[in-house]
Amino acid sequence: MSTSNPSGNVLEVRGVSKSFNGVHALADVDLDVPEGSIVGIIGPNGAGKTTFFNVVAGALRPDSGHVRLFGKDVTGLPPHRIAHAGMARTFQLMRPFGSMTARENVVAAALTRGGSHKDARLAADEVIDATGMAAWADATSDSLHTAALKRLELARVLAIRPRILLLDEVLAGLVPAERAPVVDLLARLREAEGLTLVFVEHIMQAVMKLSDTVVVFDRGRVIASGEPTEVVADPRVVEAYLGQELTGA
Amino acid sequence: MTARTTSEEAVPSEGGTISRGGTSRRAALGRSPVTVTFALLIGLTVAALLRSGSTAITGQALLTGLIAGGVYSLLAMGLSLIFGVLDIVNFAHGAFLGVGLFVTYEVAHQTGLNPYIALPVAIVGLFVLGALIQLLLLNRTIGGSLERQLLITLGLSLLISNVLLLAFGGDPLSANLTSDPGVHVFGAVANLSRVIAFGAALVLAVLLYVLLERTSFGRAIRAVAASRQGAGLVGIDVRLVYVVTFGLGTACAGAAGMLIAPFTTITPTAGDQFNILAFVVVVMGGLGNVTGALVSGLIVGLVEQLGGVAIAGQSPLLGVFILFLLILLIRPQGIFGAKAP
Amino acid sequence: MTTTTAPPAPTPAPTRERAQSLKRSLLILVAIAAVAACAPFVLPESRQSIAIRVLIFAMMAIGWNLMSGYGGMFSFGHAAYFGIGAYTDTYLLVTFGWSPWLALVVGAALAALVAAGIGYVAFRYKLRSAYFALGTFAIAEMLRLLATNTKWVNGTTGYHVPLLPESSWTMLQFGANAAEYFYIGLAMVVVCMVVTLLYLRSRSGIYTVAIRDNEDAADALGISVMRVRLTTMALSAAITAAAGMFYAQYYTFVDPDTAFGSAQSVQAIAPAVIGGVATPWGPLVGALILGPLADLTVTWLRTPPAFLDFLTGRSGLDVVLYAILLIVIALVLPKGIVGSIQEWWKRR
Amino acid sequence: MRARNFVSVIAAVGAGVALVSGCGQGGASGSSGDSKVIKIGTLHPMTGSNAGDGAQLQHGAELAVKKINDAGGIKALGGAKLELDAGDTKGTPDTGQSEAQRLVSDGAVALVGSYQSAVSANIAAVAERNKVPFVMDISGDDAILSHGYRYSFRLQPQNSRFGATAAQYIKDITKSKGRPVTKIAYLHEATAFGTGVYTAFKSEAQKLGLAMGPEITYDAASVSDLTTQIAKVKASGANILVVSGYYRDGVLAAKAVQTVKPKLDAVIGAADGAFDQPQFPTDAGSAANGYFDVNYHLNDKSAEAKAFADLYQAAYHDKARASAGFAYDSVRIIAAALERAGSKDPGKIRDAIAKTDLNPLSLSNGPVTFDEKGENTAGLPVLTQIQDGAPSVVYPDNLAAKTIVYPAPVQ
Repeated sequence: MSTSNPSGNVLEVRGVSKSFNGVHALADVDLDVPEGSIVGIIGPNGAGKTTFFNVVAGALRPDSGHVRLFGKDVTGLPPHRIAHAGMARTFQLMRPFGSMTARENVVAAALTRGGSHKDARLAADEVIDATGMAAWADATSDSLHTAALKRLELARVLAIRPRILLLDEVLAGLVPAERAPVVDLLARLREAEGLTLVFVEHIMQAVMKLSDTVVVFDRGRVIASGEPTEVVADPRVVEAYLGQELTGA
Repeated sequence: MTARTTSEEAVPSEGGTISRGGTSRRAALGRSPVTVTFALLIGLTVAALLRSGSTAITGQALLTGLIAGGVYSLLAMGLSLIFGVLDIVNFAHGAFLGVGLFVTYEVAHQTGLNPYIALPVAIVGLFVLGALIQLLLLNRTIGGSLERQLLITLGLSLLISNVLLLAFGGDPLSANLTSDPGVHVFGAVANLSRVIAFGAALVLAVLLYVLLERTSFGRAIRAVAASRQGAGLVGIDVRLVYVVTFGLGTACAGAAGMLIAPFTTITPTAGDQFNILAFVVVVMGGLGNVTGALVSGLIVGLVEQLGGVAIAGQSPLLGVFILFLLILLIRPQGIFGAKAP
Repeated sequence: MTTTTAPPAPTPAPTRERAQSLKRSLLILVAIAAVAACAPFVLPESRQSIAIRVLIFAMMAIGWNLMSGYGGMFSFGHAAYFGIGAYTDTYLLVTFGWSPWLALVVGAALAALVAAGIGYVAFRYKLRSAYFALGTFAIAEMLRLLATNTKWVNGTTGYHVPLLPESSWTMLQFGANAAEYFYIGLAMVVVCMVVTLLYLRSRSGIYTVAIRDNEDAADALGISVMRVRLTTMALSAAITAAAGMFYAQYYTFVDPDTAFGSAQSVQAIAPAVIGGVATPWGPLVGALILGPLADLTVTWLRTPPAFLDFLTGRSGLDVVLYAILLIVIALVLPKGIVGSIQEWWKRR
Repeated sequence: MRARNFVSVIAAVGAGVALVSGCGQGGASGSSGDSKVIKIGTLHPMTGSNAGDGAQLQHGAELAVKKINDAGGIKALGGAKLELDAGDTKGTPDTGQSEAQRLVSDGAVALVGSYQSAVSANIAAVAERNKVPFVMDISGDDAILSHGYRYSFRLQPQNSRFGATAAQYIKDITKSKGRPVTKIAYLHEATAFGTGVYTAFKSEAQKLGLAMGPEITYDAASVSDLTTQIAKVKASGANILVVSGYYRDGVLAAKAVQTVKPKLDAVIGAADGAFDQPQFPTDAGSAANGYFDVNYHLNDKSAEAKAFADLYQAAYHDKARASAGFAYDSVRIIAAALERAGSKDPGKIRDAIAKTDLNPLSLSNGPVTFDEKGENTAGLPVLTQIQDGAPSVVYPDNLAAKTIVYPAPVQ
C-alpha cells in the first residue's frame, strides 16, 4: 500500500500507540512532517518523546497505527531498512563505537551509502569539517566528553545523507556557548540541502528559533501542535508543564 | 541475564538493547514453562514404559533419576551462587568437588571412622579455599572480560586436579560406608548413601534459600547480583560479598564432594564430568535461583535416566543438551525465573 | 534529562591498526613468515611437532579472535567447526579418496553454514555473552555425542588416514617429520592472517567492530546487523575448519573426542586471550607462547631442581606449572601480551 | 603509533622462537651418540584420568630395564646398558603421536606403550612411518593391527578373543557344574571397546547355543549410577550377567547389583577393567565377592612372576597389577631382540622381534610368538574370581590357583 506522495509530507504517523505491560507510552499519536520543515517536539519527562522516536525509527514495533515515509509504509521495518529509506536518528544517550576513532565512526556510517572506501572517507572528511570535529577526529571515541560525543552523533548521522533526521536532545549537555554553532549548523543544513528535521529538545530558545511547527507530548498523547508562539501560550501546554494547582490559583 | 559488557552500568550496556518486543510465540511458551517441562517428563516416562515394557524398570529409572538429580542439584546450587549471583563463569567447580572427595577420603582414612564426620571439615576447608581464590585471583577480574575469567578458572581446574594427582597419585580410592543397604521405595531401590545425598540436597536448598531471602547478608548478596555499582553506592562492601559468596559456593561443592564420596570412585579428575551438567542445571533453574537449581537438577537426572531407557543407541546426555538449548532460547530466565537479573 | 558523560569504558584494545595501512601489516606478516620459515633448520627434528602445534593453535586462535574478539560474540564451542573440518576431510578422503584440498573447501563451507545457522538462531533469540558461550559449548558437545554414536562416521573408532607409499602434495601427506608439513601449515596461517587483515579493512569487517561496540547505533545507521554477524561467524568457522583439516592430515587420525572435545575449544581461546583479544597479532603471539609451554615445562622438569626432589616419580608437576603460568599471564596482562605492549607504548 | 606495533610483534616473535628452541636444546642434548647406551621409548598416560594405570606400566618397564642392566646389559652389543626415555601421552592421541615422534627423533630404537587403544593406534602409525618397532604392552582394540602395519606388535590378547573365550568358558563351566544357562544379559560401555568385545562374545555364544538376553549399554564418561541398567538385567530373567567396561563403571555396576539383587548365578567380566584388579574388592566392598573376569593375568605360580611382584612391592610400595607385568615382558622382548639382532638398527630389531620366543610372566599357551599381523598367538585369556578379597585364576583347571566357586550368587 505505497501510495504516491500527494500530501507532500515526508513523514506521516497515524494512530500509533505503544504500551509496555499496561503502561501506555504512546496513545493514538498522529503527526505529519512536511518536506523541508523543522518540527520541534517538547513535553515533560516521560511524555513518550523518545519512545515515539524509537517506534518511528523502527527500534520498537508499535502495538497499532502506521508510519509512512515518503508515502511508503515502513511500520515495523528494522532500523537499518528505515535508515536506507532516508530517515536517520540520533540517540539521547550517546552510543559511540568506542574502540574506533571519531573519524572511523563517521567513515563506518558513510560506508552504508555504498560506494568505495575512498568515497566514504571523502564524505566523512566533509562532514567532520562541517561539524567542526577536525581537532579531535583521530582520538578514540571512548575518551571523548559529552559535547564532542554529541557532535560525533550528529556527524555520523549526517554522513549517511538522510533526507529526514530525528534528533533526540542533540543540545542537551552543551553549555550555551557550544549550542549556538550546532543550532546554526542545523539551520544551514535545512537551507542548503532541504533536510527535514524533527528534534526533541528541552532548550526553549532553540525550539523557538528553529521550529516551523512545535508538537507537545504529554503522557503519551499529542496535546497541542502549531506555530511555536501559539503553542507555548496554549493553557493545556502550560498545565502539562507546570502542573494543575499553579494554573488554578 | 543482561549482558555485562565492559562498559560501566551508567551507560546502558549493550544488553540494554531496545528490544524490539519479545516474539509472541516465545511469550506463550514462556508463560507456562513448568507445565511444559512436566509434560515433557510425563512423555518421557510413557516412552520409557513402552520401550522397556516393564513398570519395574521405568519405576527404577524414575527413582534413580530423582536420586542422581539430587547429586546434580547439590553441585549446581553452589554454582548458582557463583555463576548466577556473582556472574563468574567458574569452570573449576568440578575440581572443587574433587577436593571435597579427597578431603573425605583423607579424614575417613586417617580416623577410620564413618566418612560423614568429614562433612564439616569439607565445608569449612572448601569455604576457606574458595574465599582465598576469590580474594587473591578472581577479585581482580570483576567486570573484566568473560574469556579472561574463563581461562583463569580453566587454569585453576587444571591446577587443582594435578595438585591432587601429585599428592594422592592416580590410583582410584574409595571412602565406603561399612554398610550401604538398599532403601526400597515402591519396588525400586536406591543405596542409603545416595538417599542421604538426596536428603542433604533438600536441606542445602532450604539453608541457601533462608540465607539468601531471610538474612541481611543474603540481601547484600542479592543487591550485588542486581547491580554491582548500585550495591557499592549504598555502602555494601562488594569485594567482601564476592569473597564470602564464592566461598559459600565452593563450600557447597565441598559438601557435595563429601556426600557423593561413599558411592564414587575417587580420582583427581573425578569432578570434571560434573562441570558442564552443573552449568546446564544452573541456567535451567534460573540464575541465582537456588530452589530452581534444586528442581532443575532433578529434572536433568530424570531426563538422563528416562532417556537412557526410552532411546537406545544415543547417549542420554544428548536429550539433556537439547532441553538445555530450548531453555536458553525460549526461557533464558530459566524454568523458575531468575533471581539475579 | 540527566546528561551522562561517556566514562572511559575499558573497551577492548583500540582498533587503530585498521587505519594502519594494509601494506605495513602485510610487511610485518612477511617478516614473521620469514623468521618462522627458518624454524625447520634451527629446530632439532624432534621438536617439529611443537612447531606444528604452534601453527594449529595460531590458525584456531585467528578464527576464534575474528568472531569473539573483533565480533564480540564470545564462542566456547569452536571445537564444532574444528571437528567439522577434520571429519569432512577424513570422511571424504577415506570413503571417496578425495584430495584434502578439495575436502577443505567442502569442510569450510559446511562449518560456515553451521555457524550461520547457530548465529541466526542465537541472535534471533537474543542470546548474550555467557549464554551465547554456554549455547555454543552445548552444540559442540552435542556434535561430539552424535559422532560417538553414528555408525557411518565410524563412531568412537574414528578415521585413520591411510599411509601412502610416497609423499604427495595433492593428498597432503609426506614422510614422518617432513618439513613440507611445516611449510604448508605456515602458508595456511599466513593465508588466514591475510584474509583476516583484508576482512577487517572491508565494509563487513568495519561493521563487525561497530556492531560489537554498539549494536543499536550500528542498526540505526543502516548496518544490517544480522547479515554482518553471520558473515563474520561463517568466515571464523571456515578458518577454524581449515585448522581441523590440517590437524587431520598431520596426525592422520580423527575421533569424536580429539575433533569435537572441549579441549579444542579451549585451544582456540587460550592463545588469543594470552596474546591479546581483538588485536591482529594477538593470536600469533599467544600461539607462539602457549604452543611450546607444555613441552618446555616437561623438558625443564625432566631434570628437576633440588627442592622438587620429594616429588620425583610422581607425575603431574609439569601440568601444575603450565596451569600456574596460564593463570599468571591471564591475571597480570588483562589485555594480553600485544594489548599490554600497546598500552605500555601508549603511556611511555 | 606504527613503529610500536612492529616492535611489539617482533619482540614477541623473538621470545617465542627462543622458547621453542630452548626446549629444543633439552631434547638435542639427550640423543648423545654414545654407543654404550640403547634408548627405549615408553609412552604411557602419566597424567589425566588413567594416570594410575600409566604409573603401573611405567614402573613395570623400569623394573625390566634395571633387571637387564644389572645382569650385564645387552651382551651382543658389548654389555650396552638400556635406558628408558619416558613420554607422557596424557591419554590423548595427538599428544601420544607427538611424544612418539619426539622419542624416535631423540634416538629411541624401539617403543613400548600405551594403555588407551586410540593412543596406541596413533603411535603404531608413527612407528610405521619411522620404521621403528612398537611393542604394545596393553591396548585391546582389534582395529589397531588391521592396517597391515609391519612395525607394531601386541603382547596382550585382542579384545575380540576375550569375548569369544568368555563364551567358551561359560559353556564349559555351566556344563561341568550342571547349572544350565537360561539367558545371558550383557552390560557394556557404548564405545568401540565394549561393542567390540560384545560382538565377538555374541557370535561365539550363538555358535555354542547359549541364549542371549538383553544388550544394555551406557556412556562410561558420564555415568554416575547403573541401578536402572541392573534393573533391566533383573527384569530380563537372565541368570548370568556379562560386563565389559572400565574401572570406575565396573565398581558402579558391582554396587548396583548388590543393591538391586537380580537372581544371578554369576557376574562375569569380559576384558573388564575392574573385576580382576587387586583394589576392586576394597573399592566395591563386599559386592565384589565371587565376581569373575576373563582377562590376561600373571602366572602367580611361576617363580619369575613371584620375584617380579616382590621386586615391585619393594621398589614402589604398591601391589603389582597384571598390566605392569606386560610392560616388564615388553621390555624383555626388545632386549631379547637386541641380543638376537646384535645391532641397534630399528629395522633389524623389528625382524628380531618378529621371531620372539620368550616365556612371559603372564599365563600363556607357551612362549610369546607373533603372527604376521603382530598378534601374540600364545596370549591366553584366563578366568579369575574374587575370593577372600583378591582375584585369583580359577579356570582353565591346569592353571587354576584356587578352586572355582560356581554358582557365585550375589550377596
